Amino acid sequence: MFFQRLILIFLLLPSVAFAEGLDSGDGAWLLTSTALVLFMTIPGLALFYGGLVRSKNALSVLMQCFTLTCVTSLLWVFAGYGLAFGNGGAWNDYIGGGNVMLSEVTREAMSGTIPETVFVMFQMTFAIITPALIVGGFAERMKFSAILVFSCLWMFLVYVPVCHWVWGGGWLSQLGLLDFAGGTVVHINAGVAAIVAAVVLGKRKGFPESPMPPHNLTMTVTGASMLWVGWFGFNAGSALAANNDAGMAMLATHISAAAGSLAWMAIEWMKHGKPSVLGIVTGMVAGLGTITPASGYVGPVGALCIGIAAGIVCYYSTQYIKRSLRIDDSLDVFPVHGVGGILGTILAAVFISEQLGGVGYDEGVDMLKQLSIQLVGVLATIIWCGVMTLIVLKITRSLTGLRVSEEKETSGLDLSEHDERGYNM
Amino acid sequence: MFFQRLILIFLLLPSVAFAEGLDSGDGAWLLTSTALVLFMTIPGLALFYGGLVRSKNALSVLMQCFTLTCVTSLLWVFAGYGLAFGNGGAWNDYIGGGNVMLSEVTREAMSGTIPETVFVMFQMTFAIITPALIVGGFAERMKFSAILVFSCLWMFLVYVPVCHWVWGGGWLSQLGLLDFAGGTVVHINAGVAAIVAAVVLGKRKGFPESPMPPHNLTMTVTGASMLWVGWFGFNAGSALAANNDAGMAMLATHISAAAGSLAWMAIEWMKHGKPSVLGIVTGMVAGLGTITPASGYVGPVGALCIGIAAGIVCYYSTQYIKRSLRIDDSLDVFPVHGVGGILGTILAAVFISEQLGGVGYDEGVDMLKQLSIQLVGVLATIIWCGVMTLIVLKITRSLTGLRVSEEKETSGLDLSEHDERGYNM
Amino acid sequence: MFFQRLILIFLLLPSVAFAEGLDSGDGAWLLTSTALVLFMTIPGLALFYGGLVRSKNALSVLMQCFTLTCVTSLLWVFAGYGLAFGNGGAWNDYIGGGNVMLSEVTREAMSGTIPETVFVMFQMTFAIITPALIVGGFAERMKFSAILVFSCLWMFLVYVPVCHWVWGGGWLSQLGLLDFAGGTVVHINAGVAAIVAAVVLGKRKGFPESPMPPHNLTMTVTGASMLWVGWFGFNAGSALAANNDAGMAMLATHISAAAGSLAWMAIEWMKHGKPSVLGIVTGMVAGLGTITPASGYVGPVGALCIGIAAGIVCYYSTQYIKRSLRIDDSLDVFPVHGVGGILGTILAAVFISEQLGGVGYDEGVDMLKQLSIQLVGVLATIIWCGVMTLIVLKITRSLTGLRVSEEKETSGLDLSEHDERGYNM
Amino acid sequence: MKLITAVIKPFKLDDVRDALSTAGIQGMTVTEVKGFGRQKGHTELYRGAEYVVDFLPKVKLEIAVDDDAVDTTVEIVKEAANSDSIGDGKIFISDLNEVIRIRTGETGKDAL
Amino acid sequence: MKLITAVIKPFKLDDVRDALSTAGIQGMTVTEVKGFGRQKGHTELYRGAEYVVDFLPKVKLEIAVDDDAVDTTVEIVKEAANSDSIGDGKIFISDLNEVIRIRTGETGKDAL
Amino acid sequence: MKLITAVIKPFKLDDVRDALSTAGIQGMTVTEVKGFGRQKGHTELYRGAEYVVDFLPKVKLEIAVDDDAVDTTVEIVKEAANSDSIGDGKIFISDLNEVIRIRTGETGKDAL
Ligand SMILES: Nc1ncnc2c1ncn2[C@@H]1O[C@H](COP(=O)(O)OP(=O)(O)O)[C@@H](O)[C@H]1O
Ligand SMILES: Nc1ncnc2c1ncn2[C@@H]1O[C@H](COP(=O)(O)OP(=O)(O)O)[C@@H](O)[C@H]1O
Ligand SMILES: Nc1ncnc2c1ncn2[C@@H]1O[C@H](COP(=O)(O)OP(=O)(O)O)[C@@H](O)[C@H]1O
Repeated sequence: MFFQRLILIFLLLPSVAFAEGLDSGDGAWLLTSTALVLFMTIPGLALFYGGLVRSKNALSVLMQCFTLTCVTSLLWVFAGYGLAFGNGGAWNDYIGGGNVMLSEVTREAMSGTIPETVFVMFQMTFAIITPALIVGGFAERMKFSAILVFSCLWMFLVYVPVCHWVWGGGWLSQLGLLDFAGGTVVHINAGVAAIVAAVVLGKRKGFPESPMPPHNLTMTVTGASMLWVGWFGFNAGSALAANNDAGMAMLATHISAAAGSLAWMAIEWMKHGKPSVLGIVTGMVAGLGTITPASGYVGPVGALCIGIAAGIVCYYSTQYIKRSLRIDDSLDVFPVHGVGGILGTILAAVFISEQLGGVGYDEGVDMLKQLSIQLVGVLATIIWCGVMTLIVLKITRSLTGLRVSEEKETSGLDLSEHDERGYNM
Repeated sequence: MFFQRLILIFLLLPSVAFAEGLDSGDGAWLLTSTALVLFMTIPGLALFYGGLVRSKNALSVLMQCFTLTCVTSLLWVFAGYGLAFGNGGAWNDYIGGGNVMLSEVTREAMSGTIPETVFVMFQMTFAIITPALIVGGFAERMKFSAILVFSCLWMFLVYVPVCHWVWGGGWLSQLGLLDFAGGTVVHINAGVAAIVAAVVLGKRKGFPESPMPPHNLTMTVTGASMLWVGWFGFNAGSALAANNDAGMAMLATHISAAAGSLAWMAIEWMKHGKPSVLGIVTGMVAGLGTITPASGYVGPVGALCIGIAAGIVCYYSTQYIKRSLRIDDSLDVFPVHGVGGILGTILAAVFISEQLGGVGYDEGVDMLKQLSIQLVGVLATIIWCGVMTLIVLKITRSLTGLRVSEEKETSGLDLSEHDERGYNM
Repeated sequence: MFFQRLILIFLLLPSVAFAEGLDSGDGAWLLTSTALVLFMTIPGLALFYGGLVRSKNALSVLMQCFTLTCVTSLLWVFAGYGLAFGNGGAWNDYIGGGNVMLSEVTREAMSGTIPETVFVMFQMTFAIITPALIVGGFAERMKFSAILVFSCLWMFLVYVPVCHWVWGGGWLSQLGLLDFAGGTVVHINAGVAAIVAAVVLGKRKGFPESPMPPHNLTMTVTGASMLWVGWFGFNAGSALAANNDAGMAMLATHISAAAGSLAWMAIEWMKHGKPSVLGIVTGMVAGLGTITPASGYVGPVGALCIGIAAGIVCYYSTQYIKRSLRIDDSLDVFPVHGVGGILGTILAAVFISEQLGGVGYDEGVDMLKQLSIQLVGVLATIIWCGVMTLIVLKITRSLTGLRVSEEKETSGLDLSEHDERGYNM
Repeated sequence: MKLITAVIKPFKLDDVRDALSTAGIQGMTVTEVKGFGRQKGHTELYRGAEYVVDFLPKVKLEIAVDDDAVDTTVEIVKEAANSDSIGDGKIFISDLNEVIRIRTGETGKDAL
Repeated sequence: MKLITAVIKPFKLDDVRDALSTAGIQGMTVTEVKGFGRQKGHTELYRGAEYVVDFLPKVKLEIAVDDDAVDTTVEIVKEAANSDSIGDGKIFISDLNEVIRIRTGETGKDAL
Repeated sequence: MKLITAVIKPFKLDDVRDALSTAGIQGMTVTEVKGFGRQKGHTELYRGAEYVVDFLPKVKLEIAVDDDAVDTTVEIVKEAANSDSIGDGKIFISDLNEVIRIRTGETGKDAL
C-alpha cells in the first residue's frame, strides 16, 4: 500500500523526487538486490528446473531460462517499463505508457532515494523471472520458437498490465491491494499461465505411467539454495531502501522459507515414511512464494504461520493436480507458485493486523475489507491471466505450432532443438 | 573487544541505540552480508561436502545441510537469539534470556546503526553454518532422525551458551576474549563436536582400507569458491558497518585464504610430487577458518602469517588424525576447522600488536596477558563443547539410535534414508 | 575520463581524500562489488571454462583458475598494487611504485569516499580475473608449473604496467583514454596473451580433426550466469560509488549482455538452423566484454548497439580464428574477449556522444579526437601485451618447458598433473 | 542353454521388458552401449562448428534361456523392439555351456 | 578356452578381485550393468509420487581362462561373491575359439 | 558367424573404427568398461592420502562378422589398436549361432 503509493508519487513527480536526493545506502542495497534477483533466474531457477527434467532435456530448460532472460530484458527496455510504470493518461487505471527505449530515464533521474536506472533494473529482474517460472509448466515438450513467441506476447498482454494495476498506479493499487513483492504479479501470473499451457499442450509422452525422475537432484538443490538467497533481494529489496522495513521483510521471508520446508518434510515423513530432499526444497519454494506478497507487512509470527500453511497447502495441491487431475504441469508450477501466490495474497490481509504482529491496516480498513480487496486482486489476476494466456497460446500455435514432434520429444529437446548434449563424460 | 562491548551496549540500551539512528550504508552491507553467509551454507558448504562423499550419499549431505538450515532458523527465532544475545539477569555471565519468538524485536528496534531484525538475521546465519559444519564429521553413516535430534539439542546446549559467553556479554567477553567472527563460537565448536561424533559413531565401513574418493570434485571446488566469496560477509560483515574496519577485515580474510591455499599446495607438491585441487581448496578453508577470530584486528602482514601457518598446521593435523590416529572424521572437520579455530584464536593475540600491523591491545593488556585470555577461551570452548557433545550424543542414541544399519550404509543413505538418488543420467 | 582523473586525484592527495570522509553506502556497494567480481572468477569463470573442456581436463582448469586467484592476490599485495596505483615518481608515466606489502594502506586510509583497503581489494579482483581468462587459450595442454611461472611474470610485465597507464595516472590516462572498467586492461590484455600462448604452444593433439565437445554444458551455463551477475560488480562497481553512474553502468551492462546473446543466437539460428545454449552464452560474454570499457559513458541506446555489434563481430571472429586460421585458442579467448575489448574501446568513443545518449566528450574533445585516442590505447595494449607475452613465454619455456608430454595430454591433465579425477560416479 | 543378446533402442527397453515378463521371462542383464551401424548419427554444434556424432545410444540386453525358450524369446524381443525404422537393432544367439546361481550353487536350467 | 561371465553385486567386486588375484588370475574386464531378476528393486519418491525402480545396479565380470582353470575360477567367484541373499547373481560359461594379445600378436593360452 | 570382441585403449577407438569402415565393416557395438590386467594403474591423491587405482578405462568392441571376414577383421583391429605398450588389450573370438535384424527379421549374413 504505502509502497505502491510511494512509487506512484515518485513517478508522478519526477522532479520533486529528484530533489529528495540520493541515499547511497539505499542505492547500494538496490544495486545488490538487482544482482540477487537476476541470480535467482540465472543460474538459480535454471538449475532448479534443469535438475528436475530428464538428462536429454537438461540443456533445453537452461536455454529457455537464459533466452527468456535476454528477451524480456530488451522488451522491458523497449516498452515494458514505460507501459508498466509510466503514466497512461486517460487509460492509466489499466495501462501505463511512454518511456520508449527508456527515453525519459536519464542518468540523473531519481525514483525516491535511488537512481531511476536502478529502479528500472530492479523491476526488470521481476519481469525476467516470471516467464522463466512458466517454463516449468511446458517443460520437455514445447518448441523453442513457440516459447519465444509465447513469452513475448505474454509479457505485454499479461505481465505488464497486471504489474501496472498493482504497482504502477493502476486500479488494483488504487483499490488498496496489498502485494509487497509479487504474489499476484509474479506468482499467480506464472502459476496460472503454466497450468493453462500444460493443459493446452497436453501431457508428456509417457505421463503418468512412466516415471520421469529428476536427472540430477544435486543441481536442483543447488538451484533451490540460490533461490533462497536471491529471494532476500526479491522481498527485502522491495522495500526500495536499506531500512527497517527491509530488515523485517528479510526476516519474514527467511522464517517462512524455513517453515514451509519443514512443513513439507513433516508431511512426507508421516505419509511416506521418509523425508526427501526434493520434498524439502519444494516446501521452501512454497514458503518463499507464499510469503512474497505479505513479506513487507507481517512480523515473525505471521511469517511462521504463513510458511507452515504454505508447506501444507502446496503439498496437497501438488498431489491433487498431479495425481488426481493428472494434469502434466511438468514441474508443478501452479500448485507451488500459483497456489502459494493465492494463499499468500489472502493471508497478507490477516497477518498485517497489528494484533498479529503486522504493520496494521490503512485508515478505514479492517481485516474483512482488506480480505475482500485481496480476493478481488487474486480473482482479477487469475481470470485475466487465464484468458489472455489461452489467447496467446492460440496465436502462438497458429504462428509456430506448440509441441515438438513425438520423435523429437523421444530423442530429447537438447539434441532435437539445439543440436547439443548436456553431458559428454 | 570493542566489537563485543559495542554489541553489549546496544543490547542493554535499545532505546538509546535507536536514537543513534539508522545508517543506510551499514544496513545495506549487513543485509548483503546476511545473504552472503547464508550462501556459504546453502549452497556453498552443501556442495563442498556433497562433492566429497561417494555418489550414493551425495543427496544425504545436501539434505542434512539444508534441513539444518531450516531447523536452526526456527530454533533461533523461538529462543536461540534471546538466549544468546538477550539479558540473562543474574545468570547473564553464562546465558541470556527473553525475547521468545523475537517478541521484543520490533520493526523499529535498532542494534547500533542497523535494524535489529538485520542483526538477528546476520547472527542467525552464523548459528546455521555451525551445525552444518559438523555434518562432515559423521557423514555417510548417521541416521537422519538422529542428526535432527542431535543438532537441536546441540544448538541450545553448546552453540547458544558459547555464543553468549563470547558475543552476548557473557564471561568470556568480560574477560576480554578476542574473537572477531567466530574462531571459538563457530570453528572450534564445530571441529570439536565433529570429532567427538566421529569417535562415538565409529568408522565408516571399509575405512581406512578401501579408498573412498570424492564423487565429484568439480562440485567441491564450486562449493569451496562459494565459501571464499561468502566469507567476506562472515568476516567483513562482523564489523557491523560498511566502514574501514570492514575493509581491513575483508583484506585480511582474503590474504589469509590465498596464503593458506598456497601453503597447503606447496607442501603437497613437495611431499607427493603433485599439487591437487582438493589440497588447495582445503588449504583455503584452513586459511579462512584460522583468520576468522583475528580478521578484525590484524593487518595485511599478520593475515599473511596467519594464512601460511594455517595451511601448514592444518595439513599436518589432517595427516595425523586420519593416518596416525585413524579417526574417521569423514571430511576432516576437526583438523581443518577445529585446529584452525584454535590456531587463529591464539594468533589473534599476537598479530593484534600494533608493531605487527594490528589495531593494538586494550589499555592495560599486553601480548602475554592477551595470550592467556585467548587460551582460557580456547580451553573453555573445547572442554564445554567436548563434554556437552558427548552428553548430547548419549541422549540422541537413547532416543533414535545413531547409525544406520550396515546394509543401509552399503546401499547408501540417499536411497535408504530418503528414497532418492542423486543422478539419473 | 572523469573516473580516472578522480582516482588520480585521490591517490595524489590521500590526506585530503581522507578529509572527504567515508560514505557508508559507497563502501557497502564496493564491498559487495568486490565479492561479485571475485565470484566471477571463482566459481564463475572456473565453471564456464571447466564445462567446456573434456572431462579428463575438467579439474585442471578449475585448479588453474583457483591457483591463479591465490597467486595473483599475494602478488598484488606484495607489489602489484603499489606498482599499478602508487606514484612512480619520474617514471610515473609508465609505472607506479612503493606500497610494498601495502605498507601505506593503513586502516584509516581512504580512496575517495571508500576505505583504501576496499579499493585495493576491488582492484585486486580485476587483477585476478585477467590471468584466469588467459587459461582458456592454453587449456588442456600446458604444464601446471609453467602456468604459474608464466602468470607471475605476466602480472608484473603486462597487467601491472598497462593498469598503471590506464587507471593509475600513466600516459594513457593523461592522454584521455576512455576505459571505464577494463576493455584494454582486462579484455584486450587477456585476449592477446591467450592467442599468443595458443600459437606458441601449438594445437592440442587431434585439433581440429577430432571433435572435442564440452564435457558438461550445464556447468558452462552455470558459470556463464554467474559471470553475468558478477559483471554488475565489475562495471557498476567501477563507478566507485552507489550513485547514478553506477545505476546507468548496470543498466548499460545488462542491455549489452542481452543484446549480444540474442545477436549470436540469431546468427546461429539463421546459419545452422538451430540456436544453441553454448552460442547464446558466448554471445553474452561477448556483449559483456565489449560494453565494459564503455559502460560508464553510454546510455541504453548505445548499450544496445554495442551489444548487437559484439554478438555479430565476435561470432565471425570466432569462426575466422578457429576455422580459417585454425589457431587452437582452446576456449576462444581472443575472438571473444580480445576482439570484444577492441571493439568496445573504440565504440566507447562513439556512444559517449551526448547525441547518442552518452555523457558527452570532455572539453576540447570531439568524436574523431576521442577515436584516435582510443586507437592509440588499443594499439599500445596489443603491441605491448603481444611482445611481452612472447618474451614471458620464452622465459617460461627455458625454466619449466611449456607443454605436457603427449602421453600426459592423452591421459588428461587431471590425472597426469594433479593425480585426481573429476568424477567417480 | 543359449545366451540371447539384443541391441535395441533405449526407449524400447520398457516395452521389451514388459513383454518378456508377461511371457514369464524375468531375468536379464542390461548394459548401456554405443552403436555404430547404418543408422545415421546426429549433428552437434559447438560455437559454430558442426560435427557429426556417429555413435548412437543403444541398450544391450543379455538373456540366458533354456534351449526350449529361445524361439519364443527371440520372437518377443523382435516384436517389442520393432519400430520399423533403421537402427532398431539386432539379436545375437550363442551357446552357453553352463549357468550357475551364486547364492545356491544351482546349475543349468535351475539357475535361470 | 572359456569365457566366464559373472554378474554380481557391486560391493562384492573388490572381494572377488582380491580372491582371484590371490589365485593368480589377474586379467578381467568389468562392466557396470543393470540387473533384472527375482531380487526386488526399491521405491523412490518424487514430490509425493512413489514409484518402484526394478532394475538394480550390478557389475559384470568377464574373465577369459584356459580350460584347466575354469573350475577353480568359478569356485572362487562363487565363494567370494556370495552374501547369501537374493540377487547375488549368476555365472555363465561359454566357449572361446581364440584369444589374441594385441600388442604382441600372441594367441591362445599365451595371450591370457 | 563369429563374434569378435576386442578390449582396447579408449583413445584408439577412433582409429580402429576408421580402419574397419575403410574395410567395409560398419556395424559394431561399443561399451565402456574397466580393465584389470598387467598394465599398472595410477596413483590418486586425496588430502594427502595416496592410493592406487588399479582399474583402467578401456572400451570393448563387439563385432559380429561372417566366418570369411574373421581374419581380416582381427588383423585390422590388431593393427589399428596397437600402440606397442602394455595394456593395448585383447581380442576374443567366439561362435554365434544366429543373428537377426529386428526391423526386417532377416537372419544370418543378411542381418549383419
Ligand atoms: N556387425 C555388428 N556387430 C555388432 N553389433 C552390430 C553390428 N551391426 C550393427 N550392430 C548394432 O546394431 C545397431 C543397429 O544397427 P543398424 O545397422 O544401425 O540398424 P539395423 O539393425 O536396422 O540394420 C547398431 O547401432 C549396433 O549397435
Ligand atoms: N536369465 C538371465 N539372463 C541374464 N542375466 C540374468 C538372468 N537372470 C538373472 N540375471 C542377472 O542376475 C542378477 C541376479 O538375479 P536374481 O534373480 O535377482 O537373483 P539370484 O541370482 O539370487 O537368483 C540379475 O540382477 C540379472 O542381472
Ligand atoms: N583374462 C582376461 N579376461 C578378460 N579380459 C582380460 C583378461 N586379461 C586382460 N583382459 C583385458 O585386457 C586388458 C589389457 O590387458 P593387460 O594385461 O593390461 O595388457 P596386455 O593386453 O598388453 O597383456 C585389461 O585391461 C582387461 O580389460
